[in-house]
Amino acid sequence: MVKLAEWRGKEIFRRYGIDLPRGAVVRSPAEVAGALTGAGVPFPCVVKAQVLAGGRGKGGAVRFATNLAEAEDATRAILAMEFKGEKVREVLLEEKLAIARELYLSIALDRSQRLPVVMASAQGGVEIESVEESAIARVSVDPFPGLIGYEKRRLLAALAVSGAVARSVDGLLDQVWKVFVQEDAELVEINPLAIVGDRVVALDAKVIIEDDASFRHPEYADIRDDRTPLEEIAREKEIAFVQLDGNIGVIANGAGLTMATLDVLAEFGGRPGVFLDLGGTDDPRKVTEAFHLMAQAKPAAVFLNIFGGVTRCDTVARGLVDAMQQVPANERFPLVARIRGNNEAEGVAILQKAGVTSLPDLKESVQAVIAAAGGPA
Amino acid sequence: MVKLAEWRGKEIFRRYGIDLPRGAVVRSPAEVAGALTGAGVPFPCVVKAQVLAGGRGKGGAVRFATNLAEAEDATRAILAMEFKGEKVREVLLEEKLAIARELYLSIALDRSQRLPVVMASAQGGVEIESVEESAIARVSVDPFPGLIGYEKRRLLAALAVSGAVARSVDGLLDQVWKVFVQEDAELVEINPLAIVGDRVVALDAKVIIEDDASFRHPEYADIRDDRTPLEEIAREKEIAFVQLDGNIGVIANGAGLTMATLDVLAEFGGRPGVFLDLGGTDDPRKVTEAFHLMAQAKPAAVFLNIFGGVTRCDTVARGLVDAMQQVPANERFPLVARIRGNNEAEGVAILQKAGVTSLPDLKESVQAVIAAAGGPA
Amino acid sequence: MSVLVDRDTRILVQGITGHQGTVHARNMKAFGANVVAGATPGKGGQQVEGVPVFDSVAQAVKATGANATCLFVPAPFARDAFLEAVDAGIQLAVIVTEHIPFHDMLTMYHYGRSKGARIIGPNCPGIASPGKTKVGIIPNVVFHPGRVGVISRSGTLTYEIVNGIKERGLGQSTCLGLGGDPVVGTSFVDALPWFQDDPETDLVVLVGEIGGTAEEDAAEYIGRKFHKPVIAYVAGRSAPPGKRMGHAGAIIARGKGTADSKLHALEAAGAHVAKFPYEIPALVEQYLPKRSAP
Amino acid sequence: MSVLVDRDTRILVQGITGHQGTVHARNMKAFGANVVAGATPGKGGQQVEGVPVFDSVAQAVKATGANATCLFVPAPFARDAFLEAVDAGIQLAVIVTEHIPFHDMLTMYHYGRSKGARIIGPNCPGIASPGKTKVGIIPNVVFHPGRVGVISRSGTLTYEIVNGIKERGLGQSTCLGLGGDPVVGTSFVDALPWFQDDPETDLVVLVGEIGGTAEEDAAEYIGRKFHKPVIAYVAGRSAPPGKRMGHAGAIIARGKGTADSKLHALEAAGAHVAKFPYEIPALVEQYLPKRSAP
Repeated sequence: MVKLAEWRGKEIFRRYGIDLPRGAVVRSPAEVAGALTGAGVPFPCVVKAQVLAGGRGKGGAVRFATNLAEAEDATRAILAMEFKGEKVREVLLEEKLAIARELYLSIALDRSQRLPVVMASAQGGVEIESVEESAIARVSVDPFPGLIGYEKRRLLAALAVSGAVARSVDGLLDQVWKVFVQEDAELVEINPLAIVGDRVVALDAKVIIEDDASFRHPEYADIRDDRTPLEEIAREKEIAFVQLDGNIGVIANGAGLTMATLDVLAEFGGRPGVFLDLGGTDDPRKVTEAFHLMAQAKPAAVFLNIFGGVTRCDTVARGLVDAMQQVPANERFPLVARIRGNNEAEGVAILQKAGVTSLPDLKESVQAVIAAAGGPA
Repeated sequence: MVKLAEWRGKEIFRRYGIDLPRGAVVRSPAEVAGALTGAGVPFPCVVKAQVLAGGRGKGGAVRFATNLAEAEDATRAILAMEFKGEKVREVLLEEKLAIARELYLSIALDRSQRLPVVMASAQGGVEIESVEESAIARVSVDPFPGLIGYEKRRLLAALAVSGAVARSVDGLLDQVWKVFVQEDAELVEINPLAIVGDRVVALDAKVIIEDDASFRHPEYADIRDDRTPLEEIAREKEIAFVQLDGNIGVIANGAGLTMATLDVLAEFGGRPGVFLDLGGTDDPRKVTEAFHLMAQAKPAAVFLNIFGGVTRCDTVARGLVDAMQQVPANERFPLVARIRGNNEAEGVAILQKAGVTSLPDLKESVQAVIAAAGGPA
Repeated sequence: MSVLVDRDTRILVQGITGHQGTVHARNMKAFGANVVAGATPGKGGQQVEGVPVFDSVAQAVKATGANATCLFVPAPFARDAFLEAVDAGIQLAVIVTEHIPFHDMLTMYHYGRSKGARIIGPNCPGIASPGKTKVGIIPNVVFHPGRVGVISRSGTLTYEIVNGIKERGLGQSTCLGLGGDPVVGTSFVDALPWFQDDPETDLVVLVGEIGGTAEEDAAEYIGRKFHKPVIAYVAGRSAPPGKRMGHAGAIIARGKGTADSKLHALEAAGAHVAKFPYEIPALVEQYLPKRSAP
Repeated sequence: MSVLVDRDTRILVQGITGHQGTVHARNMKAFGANVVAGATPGKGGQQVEGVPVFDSVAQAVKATGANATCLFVPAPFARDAFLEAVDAGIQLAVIVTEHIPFHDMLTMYHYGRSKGARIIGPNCPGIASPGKTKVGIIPNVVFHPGRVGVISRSGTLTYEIVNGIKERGLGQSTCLGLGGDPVVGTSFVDALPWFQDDPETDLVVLVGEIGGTAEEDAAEYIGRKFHKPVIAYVAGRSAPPGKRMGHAGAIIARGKGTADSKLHALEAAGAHVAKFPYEIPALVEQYLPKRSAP
């Protein structure tokens, strides 16, 4: 999942011909004057923190400036912010338009129907979750032939637009649809979508590109604004990695088993911290790498829960023992293992020899790791 | 049907990333030096007449030049040509590449299957009609999902390419498919498609854009290289118009009736000249315009064969009489009419009053117009 | 039931508020057809020729139970109008509109097929069954109920031929105009089985044209599977070759597509071939199976 | 016949020459599955695990009569490999490949559906019927023939649960792993009717996960139409919300998609809900209808 910052989303929108406010990105107050002139942005202008979290308006991460000095000050102030834990690295400066109405528009995937769904509401500019169901139009679109006339007319009716504005929105719908399909997006959201005279202008842009489609989109390869450094390493090694705020590390294989382990852990008062999913791998090197990642997250204790189906228990055990030996003494942590399935006996024996007990029962092993981490919360 | 000259086809190819020889178009010998330098075309180079007819190589419309003087001379000579009745207005100058093999590739419509069909042959550079059936691979492509892996592999096998060249052709196939679909083409043909090292280069480009899709392609609106002036006027007035080499003009309504009329005319020794199909119109103005067009083609006699179905015979008759009165005395021609169907009696009466006899029988009326034009050939 | 449509076919007219749509809605009603609704975006609530107009096909279907549509929508919007009808559950569309890009027709044909919807046309006169119903624009005056089926790629020429049959004192069961565009929703091969199975048809007149291989395909089918007499005519025997398609078109056909190829194939398959349209009525009379009066 | 596949299912392995393809072709054969062919472009003529390899699916189908395929093709090529199989007439595809873009899966799902082809997966363990056949990668060791059907969105967790059922002395009729991707070819709602109709299944274990509304949809179906006992488990009850999807994803669900929502829906529909995976075997034993020995 590649979440794009607003300015990157708008760069894509521009390529597809979507109408945008004039604007420019800066990374320091010194760039403001040149950027405003270069992009032809008049005053008053809007100064927006380029962070991924929502609620920028209320959080002081969107400001207004009526002259250059104010724009520079606002840029400086915003670049100094940490917004919901995110450091602000870029600021978007944009012209302030005379907005008649604010609308909502998005395209996402409807998993149940296996179809993209276009959502539109005349109530834009607020969080869509707060808009009542009946005020949102949903149109499911067959990928062949794509978004067509009557579907667009239903959306236009929901947006309560007509005449020249409706013609603008009609064109916009085609453009947004193309963005969704051609950029392999998971989500394209414009909120607010502003009516400005006869124009419809994307005031914000929220675009999420699907990770799995990255082989078609090398252009997004180095965008990883929303990952922690450990998450980034995990991604490169193809290990699913989630950081939570507890103190127990979990290494498991498969998303379902990982989640089930988390459920049991929580039930008995454990606080899960880092979560690693090895997937269906057979590769002892991956086990080793996962263990190293885990060590860097400094857990109070670690639970290894592996069901060897495609994976072999002995291979996993060997990788684990290797990895343990490479961790410096001062970084060691208590380890509880549960290793079952394919070649189980061999795996258990290998662990035993290295001083790690493998318990067959999930409940018992979870209780053991919680105790090792200092007891239930 | 908009047939594009080679250089226009190649302009499209360039937009889709298809590999082409370096080249430039000139309209006078004086432009040659600048064009060659500007496009970076080295010597020896190829000088090609930009005409729509085939067989340019054999017909002396493609020449070679080893220095600037030769290139200018060849350009001058070609611009002075009339090639198969077509005046040469543009000349394409291109680098001469070291060709390893010449292939054939095209995409057209297979009407029976209602599917685009990609055709490929390892025997390129000759007229595809002269290549035996078994040496041509045909792959029908579903518009959804478009040209896919195994279909391309069948084409690569037919082209007998492998390794790096196959990878180049694979990419080319995607590009040519996009041209066909996105440009609303009736035909995209590359012959020869040359292997030059690991590259595959389109040495020629034959692109025909579908007329009916012109509302999506205003960019082709003013390309009408292949129409006579009368054909151009007919097109603007939405009258189907075909110029043949006989002396009898025919005005009919509907393609089938028009062709059937031609068949009967030919059977009895008439030589059809201009052919106008009014289509399903009701509009007396269109009849008038058709008559004027016909007058400009100076036929020995004219046969009007109308079956009034959706069209009303009296309306057609009135338009015809109006039109006749506007033709100057010295441009008049003998007219035989057959006007049947909807409101037939009224139509016949109107014609009678204006001195035109309407015969109900097709055979008799055809024989009458042949006699009026000077008898059978 | 006659071929494809019958008295109880409930017809929607898409584009009814345009000139052509209005005229032909009136003509269809005059023929006895059950025109139940019109659809034009933004014109919902109006009445045209006594027929209620809706903004969308879905609304029209819901309110009137329309189960066939006749399109007079301008070419740039025809694709979407047809897809709307399919998505609203309509399974039969007669597309009168001409100049629809064939790339659009490819989408329409294959999408429609995946949803079980049948297209007649585009650029076609439609279908008429005298005494029962008509979807399209075939002139009312040329018909007389009878037992001759007509399948044609032409428009006006069909009217002329149908009229000729009527003037001979014979009548038609169903007349089907397929349209002459490069991509048609229904070809001879699609339609022949319906006439084969239609107990009201005793003989079929097949009116072809040069270009494509639809007549050759039809001949192949007739030779193998069609058991009623066929009178065939192919227009364009004397037309100059290659006026329309380039090389690639020519090699798809490879010797097919000419009038000679079509006529020989049809003759070899057992069809009775007319050299000129005016010969058709006599051939129909000659080969139409004699029945005792009912 | 068991659900979807049986002893005489003739299995093609696409990507058999890769490591995963080779290993699992061997395992499938060891399970008793009828693996008849492999396909890898450019590798035609080889043998892998005694199975002949073809360059194209069409060749494989022609030579061996393969009627199901198991895909181990890398994600960037999976779409085209599946479409090739559909065009070659194959009607059942188990897609093991993970990381297929969901836009590709949309194409695959809808194209497949228009041609009558069923997908299991992607990113799924496949289907296994102990004593009969297996298409996919579910470990052979966890199975024992019996009368418990298993439908699961998970991989490893399923093996754990199936193994637990076996250790309780019970066996499985068919085990079906749907995969947990955003777009799956077969959902609970698609699969439940097959188990309903399967005379060899007496009880179904349904293993769900948070996210999407597949479990809610399943509950709706179970409440209305499913007449065998259901044991349900949903993983991810304690997972932090919103780690995967943005706002638009959240509002498609609107309060659905959480473990609570799923568990409540399933319970309300009459399913017996397990709080933890290790509770499942006991529940299965409790609710499995007793039969007299055959």
